[in-house]
Amino acid sequence: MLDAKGLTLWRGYQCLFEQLNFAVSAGSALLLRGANGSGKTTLLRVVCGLTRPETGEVRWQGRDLQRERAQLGQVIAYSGHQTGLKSDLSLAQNLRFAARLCGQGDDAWQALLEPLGLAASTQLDVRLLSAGQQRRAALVRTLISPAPLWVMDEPLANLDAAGRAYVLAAVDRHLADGGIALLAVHEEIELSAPSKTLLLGETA
Amino acid sequence: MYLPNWMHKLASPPHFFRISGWLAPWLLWPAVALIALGFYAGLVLAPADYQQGDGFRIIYVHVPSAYLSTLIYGLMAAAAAVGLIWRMKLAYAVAAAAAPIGAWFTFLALVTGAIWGKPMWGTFWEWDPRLTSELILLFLYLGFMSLRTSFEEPTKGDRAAGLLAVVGVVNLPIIHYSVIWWSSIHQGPTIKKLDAPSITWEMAWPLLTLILGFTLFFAGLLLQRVQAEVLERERNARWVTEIMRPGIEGG
Amino acid sequence: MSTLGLAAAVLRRDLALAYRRWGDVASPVMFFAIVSSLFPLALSPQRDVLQLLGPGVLWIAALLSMLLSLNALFRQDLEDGSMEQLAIGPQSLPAVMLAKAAAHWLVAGLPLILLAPLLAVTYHLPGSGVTALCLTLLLGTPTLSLLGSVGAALTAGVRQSGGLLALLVLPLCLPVLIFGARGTALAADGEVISGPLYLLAAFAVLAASLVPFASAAAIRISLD
Amino acid sequence: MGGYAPYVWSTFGITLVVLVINVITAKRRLRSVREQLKLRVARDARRRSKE
Repeated sequence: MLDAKGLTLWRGYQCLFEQLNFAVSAGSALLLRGANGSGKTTLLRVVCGLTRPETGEVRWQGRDLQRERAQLGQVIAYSGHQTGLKSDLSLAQNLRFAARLCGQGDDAWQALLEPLGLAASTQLDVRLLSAGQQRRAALVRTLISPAPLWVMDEPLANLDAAGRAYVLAAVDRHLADGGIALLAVHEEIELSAPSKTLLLGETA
Repeated sequence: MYLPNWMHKLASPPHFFRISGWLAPWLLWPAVALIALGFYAGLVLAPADYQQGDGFRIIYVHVPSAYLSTLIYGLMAAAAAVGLIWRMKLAYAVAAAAAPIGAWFTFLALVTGAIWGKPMWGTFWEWDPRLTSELILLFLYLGFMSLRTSFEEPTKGDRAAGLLAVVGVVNLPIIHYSVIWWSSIHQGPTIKKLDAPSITWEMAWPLLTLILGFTLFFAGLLLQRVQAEVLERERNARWVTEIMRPGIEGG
Repeated sequence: MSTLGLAAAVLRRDLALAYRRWGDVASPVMFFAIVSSLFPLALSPQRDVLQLLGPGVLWIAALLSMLLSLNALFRQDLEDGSMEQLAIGPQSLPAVMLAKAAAHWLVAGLPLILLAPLLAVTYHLPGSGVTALCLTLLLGTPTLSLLGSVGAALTAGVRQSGGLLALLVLPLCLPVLIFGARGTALAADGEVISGPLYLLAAFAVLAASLVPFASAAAIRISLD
Repeated sequence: MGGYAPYVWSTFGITLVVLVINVITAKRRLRSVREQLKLRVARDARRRSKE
């Protein structure tokens, strides 16, 4: 169960959100909608503990996510605008490092290469992959992570139809297993699991 | 982290803003009086030193500014630490306000120390351990101020510069004793250290007056600058828009 | 994942990165060589002048060449988002910072120590001076990497921060420079320098145990 | 004052100058922040009244 209380954050003179509260129960998703610059990405980063809100806190199972980060263990799998992959290293090296980071073996990511169409480019440097391939490679890190909370910033960006379908299916599977997803999206997406929408920007 | 109640009350920006508003003049005017008295006593009443003659009078401005330069850096680092631990915006405002004043007093200590060196050592700049430490302290101040202003988001600048101040204050004693060791291995037998000569009471009380005067001056100045920093950091807060509404000469 | 395992993984990844971008490894060493050869040209080729200036010049050149490579330490990690992933996880960020500083030392510090004897010869330093130079560099450069990692973490998000990084880091590195350079000079004059060496070792231990926490806090600020 | 007059007077002079500079910059800083905020609040009020 993820819940946030009284989140307030200003950027310069613009108030991104004030006394924002929300709660997401296990097995459901929260979709963040709003124009560009309305604070969607910032709110995701606040949930991940990267950005510090002026007031309020984010709680996981009732415990402060920021303060008890070490004790709570692997809670969040974040996929932001950046891929988080080293462009000078090969895809295999990057994914091996990511797997070891969340305590998984090599077989975890190798099994996903085929369905995501990355099998041929494992030895290529990430720098040489296309934007779509890099996006799918970043997705592998989220898929292999045991973290129950997925935080994804526009997960469907520059993916082809097959890619989108795969992502939505993966999110559905994750929610079906009792996980939680926090997605910042632009397009209309339909998930089989229950999902709420939080509109940012106008509520400021 | 539990905070005593009075600290919470004092730490609320609007409350502190009002207090510093009326307290600053009550610090500045006595400071000016004390400094005037100290200058007069130091220049006229205090007897000349048997060794350095009247040259020693420079300690009346050099010692207070050198003392303040270190005190202010310590206060700045403490305020930054409070800001980092309790995330108190007011503490960052105090650190940001203290830095320029501290830098000015360090500069003053350097200049007066150098001018004092002319009659003593024959050259304006002598790599005396104390003057060298002051010079390094000036770099630490400049580092703090330039780092703080190199971020667009003021809160980020505060936290980054605050961390630097805390790291700096831990390093300060190490730097100071390294400089003393460094100058001691060049020790010729006839070193003329920048020591205040053995000081009698007639010489001492003007110095103490000036130290108190300078400290009150700093305190009053700090409160004024903190007001500006608090306003800037609380610009979105309701109490700021209240007192800034046209027609209200508040605050 | 154990903290030690994490630090080892980050260190291995950074060394693989450094190996992949060989140019970045070479630049501090080349800078060290070039700057050290400027002084004889600018000052004088006489043996006694060079012997007097040698320790100080070589130490300053080493310090500046390490500073050179600090600028890019975290910039790439911030831009490609890999530091974000490390900051979000439950693992201890100070361990990651210690690994990053160790990687920087291996890439930018160790090569200088290997090159130092060669340059010391061009300054006609006696045997005792050369060994002292290598010893002080060996004990001093880790502290430079650690203190530098705090500066690099603080200025990672700032555009063109070269000058700013120097202003922040150099005052903190002065004790290391003082004991390193003066220690080498004293040894070149035949004196015993166990004192400065112990102090340099003490600085290294103090830095290794405290500084990673400061640079972890610094990188969290830059990530904000 | 013996031969030290120029040194002593110059140090006291510089000290006074620095103290005065500090007072002026502090006051000017506060005034400029206050004015900026007043402008801002006035502009917000005008914009809000137009909506």
